Amino acid sequence: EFDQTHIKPGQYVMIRLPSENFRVLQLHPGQTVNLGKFGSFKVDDILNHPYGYTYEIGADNKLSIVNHNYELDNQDEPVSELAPHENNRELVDDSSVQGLSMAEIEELKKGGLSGKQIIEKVKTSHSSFDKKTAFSKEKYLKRKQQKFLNQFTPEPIGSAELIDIYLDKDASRIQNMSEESLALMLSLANVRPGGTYLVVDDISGLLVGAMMERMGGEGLIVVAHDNEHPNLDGLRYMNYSQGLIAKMIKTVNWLEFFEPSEIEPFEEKTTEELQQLKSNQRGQYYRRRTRYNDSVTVQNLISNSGFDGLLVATGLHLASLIPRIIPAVGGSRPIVMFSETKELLTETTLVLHKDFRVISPTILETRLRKYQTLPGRMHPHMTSRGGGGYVLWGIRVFPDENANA
Amino acid sequence: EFDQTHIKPGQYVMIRLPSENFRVLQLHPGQTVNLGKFGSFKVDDILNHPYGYTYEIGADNKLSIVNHNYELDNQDEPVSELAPHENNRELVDDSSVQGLSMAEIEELKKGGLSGKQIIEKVKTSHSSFDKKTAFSKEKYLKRKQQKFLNQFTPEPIGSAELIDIYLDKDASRIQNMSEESLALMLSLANVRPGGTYLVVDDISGLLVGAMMERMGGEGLIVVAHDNEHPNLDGLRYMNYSQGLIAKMIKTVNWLEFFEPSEIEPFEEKTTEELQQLKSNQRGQYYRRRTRYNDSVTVQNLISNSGFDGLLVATGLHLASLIPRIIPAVGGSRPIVMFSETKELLTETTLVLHKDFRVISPTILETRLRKYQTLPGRMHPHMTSRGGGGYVLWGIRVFPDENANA
Amino acid sequence: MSFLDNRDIIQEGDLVLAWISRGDVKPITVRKEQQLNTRFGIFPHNLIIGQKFGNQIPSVSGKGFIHLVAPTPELWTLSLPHRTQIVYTPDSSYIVQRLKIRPGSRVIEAGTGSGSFTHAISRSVDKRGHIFTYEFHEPRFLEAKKEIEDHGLADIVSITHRDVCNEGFENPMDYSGDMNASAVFLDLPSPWTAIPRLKSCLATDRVVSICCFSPCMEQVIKTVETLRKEGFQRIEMVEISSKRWEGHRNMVRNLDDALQRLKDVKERRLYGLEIRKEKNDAAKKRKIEDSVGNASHRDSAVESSVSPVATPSETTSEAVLLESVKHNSSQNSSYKGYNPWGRGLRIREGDPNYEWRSVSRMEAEIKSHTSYLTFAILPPKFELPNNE
Amino acid sequence: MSFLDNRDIIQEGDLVLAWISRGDVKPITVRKEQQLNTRFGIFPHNLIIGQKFGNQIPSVSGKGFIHLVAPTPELWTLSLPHRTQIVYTPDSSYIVQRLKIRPGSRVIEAGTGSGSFTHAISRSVDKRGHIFTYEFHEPRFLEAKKEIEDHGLADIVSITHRDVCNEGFENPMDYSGDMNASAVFLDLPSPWTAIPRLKSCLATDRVVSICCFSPCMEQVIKTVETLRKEGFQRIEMVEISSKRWEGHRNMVRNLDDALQRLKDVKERRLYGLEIRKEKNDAAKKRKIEDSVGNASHRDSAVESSVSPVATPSETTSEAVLLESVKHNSSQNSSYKGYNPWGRGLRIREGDPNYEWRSVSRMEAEIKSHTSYLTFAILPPKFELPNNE
Repeated sequence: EFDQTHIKPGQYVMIRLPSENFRVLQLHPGQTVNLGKFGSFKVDDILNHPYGYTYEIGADNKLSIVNHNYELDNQDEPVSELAPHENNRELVDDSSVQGLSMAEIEELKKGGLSGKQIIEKVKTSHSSFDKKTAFSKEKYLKRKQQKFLNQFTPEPIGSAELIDIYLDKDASRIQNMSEESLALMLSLANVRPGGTYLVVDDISGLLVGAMMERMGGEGLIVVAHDNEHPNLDGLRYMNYSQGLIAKMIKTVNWLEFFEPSEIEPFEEKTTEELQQLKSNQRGQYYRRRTRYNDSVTVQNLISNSGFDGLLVATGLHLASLIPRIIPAVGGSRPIVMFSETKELLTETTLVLHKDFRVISPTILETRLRKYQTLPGRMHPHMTSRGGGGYVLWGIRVFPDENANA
Repeated sequence: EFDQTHIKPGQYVMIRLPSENFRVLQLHPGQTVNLGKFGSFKVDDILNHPYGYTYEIGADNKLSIVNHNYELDNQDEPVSELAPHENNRELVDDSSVQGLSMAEIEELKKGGLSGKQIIEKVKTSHSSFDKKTAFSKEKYLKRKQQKFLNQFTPEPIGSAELIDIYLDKDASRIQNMSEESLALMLSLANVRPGGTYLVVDDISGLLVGAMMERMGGEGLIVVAHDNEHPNLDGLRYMNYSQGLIAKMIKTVNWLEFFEPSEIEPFEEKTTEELQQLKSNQRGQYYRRRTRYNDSVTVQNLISNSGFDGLLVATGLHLASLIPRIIPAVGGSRPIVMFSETKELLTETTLVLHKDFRVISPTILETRLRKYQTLPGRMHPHMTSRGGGGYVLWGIRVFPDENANA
Repeated sequence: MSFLDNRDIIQEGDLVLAWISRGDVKPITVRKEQQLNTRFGIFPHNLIIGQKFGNQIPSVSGKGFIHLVAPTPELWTLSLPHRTQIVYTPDSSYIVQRLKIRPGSRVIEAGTGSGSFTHAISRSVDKRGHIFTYEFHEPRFLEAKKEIEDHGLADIVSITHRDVCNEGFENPMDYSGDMNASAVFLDLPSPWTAIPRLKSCLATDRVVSICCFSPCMEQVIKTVETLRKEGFQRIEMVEISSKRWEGHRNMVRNLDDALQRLKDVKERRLYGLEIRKEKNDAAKKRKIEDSVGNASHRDSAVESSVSPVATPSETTSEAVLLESVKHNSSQNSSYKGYNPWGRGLRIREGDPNYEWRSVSRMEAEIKSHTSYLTFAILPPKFELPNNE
Repeated sequence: MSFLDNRDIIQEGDLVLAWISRGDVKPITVRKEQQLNTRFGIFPHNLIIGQKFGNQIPSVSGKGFIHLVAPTPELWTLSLPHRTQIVYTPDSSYIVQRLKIRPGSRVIEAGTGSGSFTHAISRSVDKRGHIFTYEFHEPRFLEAKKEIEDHGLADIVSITHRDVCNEGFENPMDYSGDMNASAVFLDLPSPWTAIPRLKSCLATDRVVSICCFSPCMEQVIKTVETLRKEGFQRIEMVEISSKRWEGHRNMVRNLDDALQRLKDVKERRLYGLEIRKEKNDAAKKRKIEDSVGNASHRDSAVESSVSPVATPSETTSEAVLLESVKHNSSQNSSYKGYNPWGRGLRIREGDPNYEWRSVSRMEAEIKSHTSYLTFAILPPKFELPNNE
């Protein structure tokens, strides 16, 4: 179930391309996948392989496993020196100096030349290539490589990849949450196998999916939501079985959460009564019984402060929501919530400061900064995505009534 | 007036010490300055020198100019390699291995040993010194150097040093403003020689002082304030003459600003009338006339949108203040304000968005990050001061009445 | 209009920034016979002449407006989004501050690049000071030279076409006399080759400040090494990070509203089921999609789970239902259930029918790195007898 | 209580964090006969046994309280402010995420350091996984080993006293069998010497992830070089910056209040002057200090400029004045003028008599750098015939 080491039929996978773009695919045996300008491949050719190989698509869509993807051909050449006069002084950069047209290059590709061979051809046909500085040479090659290397790498879809998928598609569906903010939440909330967590996930199931990764099939996630059903759309990419989802996730809407009387009553039938039912009625009975039992389980957790942690990423107003769900959380257990904007968490900490049931409410901001690691040219990326969100962390306690008088 | 290149009698100066602390002194000829454990020196020994020399205090408080302050003795040794096993494995670091007591060191200092000589002694008497890694050796030496080098560097006090002074003393007096935020304000507000600016400076005169640096004696700064007199305490450190201050700075309190009728009327006297006055009455008359003329000047600027820029760092509520002073600012002139917290500027931009007299109101956050530049050990400082503030920048325009209907 | 005066009225020949939006600022030199074409229409220059700087004016067709903005170094930089080698305002403002560039300062700059930093410092040095700027790339040199002249900066800026790393800084074009620079800004790929060539051009009677602007860490390492060797002191490397924020309003979605809505949904579902029962399930039941494992994205899970059960137009008895829950609704027509936050409607940010919180949002793409800034000073030469 | 269970009630032998304040968290192992001494008084352990985790309890004297908090890796790290080699939560949480450390993961860590990261990952690997950690510094090794045992982690953590850079990772203490690690975390001064020694300890049937944690850029440069040479792919170096914010309230000082106050001051000054005139200037005029050039700092310029003119106690006629402006005042006794923002008074943040705005403030000192994080992966070994 949790072995995401090998590619299995029917799974969703992420296909990383040299351009640093990706595709998300469900792999059906027998099918052929078309990667556009990168070529096509047969699903059967990668099924049951371990994840993480990099394939090059050759002539006739044959795949070969290659070693150095995303790396520079000339990495062993000494380009780490920025010689003083490698400064493009005389270089005029217009398209006329590029010896090969795109059409010609496409021809070469169809002719079965490998990406490396094409890049070699591009180099030799580029009339001012030798005038370029080592720096711009490398940039140029990297750019070409991204265009011409018919390579791809299948990767399993975990929470990290789910973030990539949503940031690419529609970041608002995960409230622009960054991987570092998600990671911080999971650690601060002490998510681990066997725990029982109360979760508000209005971010397409990203939080729930990430927790399932960390819990390895053991423990319970109770998802509270403000619709008839929670929206956990993202989970499907993560290849969890319906059985595992049913075992680990229980759901409760806020009405049921706060007004248990709204839960539909359920009457246990005797064995005799059951035998009299038609088989489809019996199925319905069992489903209703499961639903009822789940409701009882959840209600017991709520009323007995039974949760080992509270994790919240919601569109609801936190400052009014959180104080009302604190009682469900066990003593000394973490309370962690996310917001895209700091102001909503500031408001919430000010509320919690006056409420002695949470100590040390703190807003944390965590931000990743990526570097370029080309030899001799180490520097942070020039641009990066803004946002990523903020995390509020506190610990649920039972105040002594004499302490805060 | 603006020549801050040489040390002159009566000036305030900043004395930087190797510990990276500093002292602020007013230099009076004939006096002796006591720098505590770093020794003493005679003011006359540095008067009329250019700023920027580093002096070492020798025996009998004699000064010698030295070259390499704040730099490491062993900078030319190849310590840039982090050899794999320089890792303090066997080093036990307790005080017993330090061969010289602080008392013994003080004795050496009194004996007239130079800082370098003392450090040499400390090194040889430190029993586990040779076991230290190159890294910790250097750290150790640096630390010792800071303690024992009797060196100091006099520097002129400009806006940068004024920030250091207040951050050291009481950061709230300058609303925790960082040098980078101040610099950003000055640039965005287009402060330059000959300009006429409206300024709200509730940060001890830091903003006004910094503007005077940039204006080089030309132009006008009108300081609006909410007391009977503005608090521009910090200006005195910057060694501006009273004449220059009187020439460049006019003040107006908010009551006079908004209700010109509150300005005390003034009646011009004829030459004959003046001759009849006693000399102290005449002096008073001229002072009152100056004050009145200043008021008229300021009122004309206010009512004719005569200001070339608005710079604000105040404790007043920006969202209600700014819309009321916009009319005083000329067309296409910048409006720049500072706040320690972003929320107050957010509120203000939301007000300005609905007010079409300011385009492109934007909140900017600028933060400095300092690096350690020891050879082979380049990294950002491990800790740094939080805060520094935020800047709101917009451009004053005259909206077309048909445009925003 | 040059960069160095403060006029109010636009004259022929003035440089004016036509402000269409923050990301779309067009610099124009106003000429009677010319016109500016934008997606908001045509703006003839002769209608611009005589306007006040800051005025908002309509296009000929009246379908759009621009603001007429006077250039400043910062706005000029903003209007150059597609040029390379721009020193942006958060960096340039700090460099000006740290190099203590003030009226009277004499500054060396290499390379000139886009001229953005040249403009920034020309505002500060005043006619009492001077700027010596060097550019080795001929097309860029020519462009910058023209701009300096057009912008009225030629008196205070000497620009030289030269590779300072090889040829040094002495004897700049159009300038005779001692350079005596007190501030140096090097934006070069290899500042360590230029630094040793500086000395003869620097003032010796005062502290000289230098800033080297390099994107890569390896450049910094070499620069620091060279600065040490050349006797510079107080070497400090810093980075300026800057972010832009915008004010927004975030709708408050109260838990009580959510509870009310869930009650309403439930009520309507039960009511709908009853009606249906009466009608013997005449209407076909649409399958409620399982929200987990559903391949298509939905804006909100609620529409798909609610609508199959009680669509207003489905039965005539809906009218009764509609009445019975109408008191919850703020929209009278086509009632789709209690909708406290206007889901599915186009709500203007800040709509007074809803409750809002002020929040700030970062720009979508931030400039996470420009360059490392290495500062140092050179103390004055020792001219005095050593006191010892 | 170990780090791996979820009990509610404190038992003898449990590790409990006595939470005095955020900056003062004392780990105690509860023993019947012992007691905890704090500045808030004495807390005997036998009164702690049987309490619920999360309870707030008073000291014996009742003059202070502590909260009884269960340890988590994050809180444990917080309680170790004075140890070196701590991997703080913003870094460690991201590393766990990036290295995909999950139940069943087999992780190599060197060095163990303070054990903070060991604790963080021991929560995640579960009994299905394993941690191999190495520490070369003997005192640190012994301390960490004891802690791992005391905290109930010995089953899943093998700690070895060894210099992995020289001696490699094979055959860890207390562990026989294949290591087959799928994740590696190196917090060593020279990771490039350890990386080539890893291969025989790594899983070959799956992707292996590595993270090298180094404070200096030069270390990163060497590490990246070595990772390339050793066949690692997708090399990426990142930095995690993190800030802590606190909610506060900022008083709203309205311009209208300022105007009213200035009017009040003026009125009172004129009134005072009149009274004085009548009294023939009997009271000595104190010199109004010139605010510029005044050597002493003042909290607010107003006190010194107002009070010399009209101090309430100065004349009997003040009573009249006092009455005439009383309507402006919220403080009836010892009226010192219209004081809308409570200057000179001790105002509690959020006092409902004043208007406030919610704001957030950064901590005074931020951790601006911990280390650079260099990530890379090693793809599975090729076991399949090449398709070509």
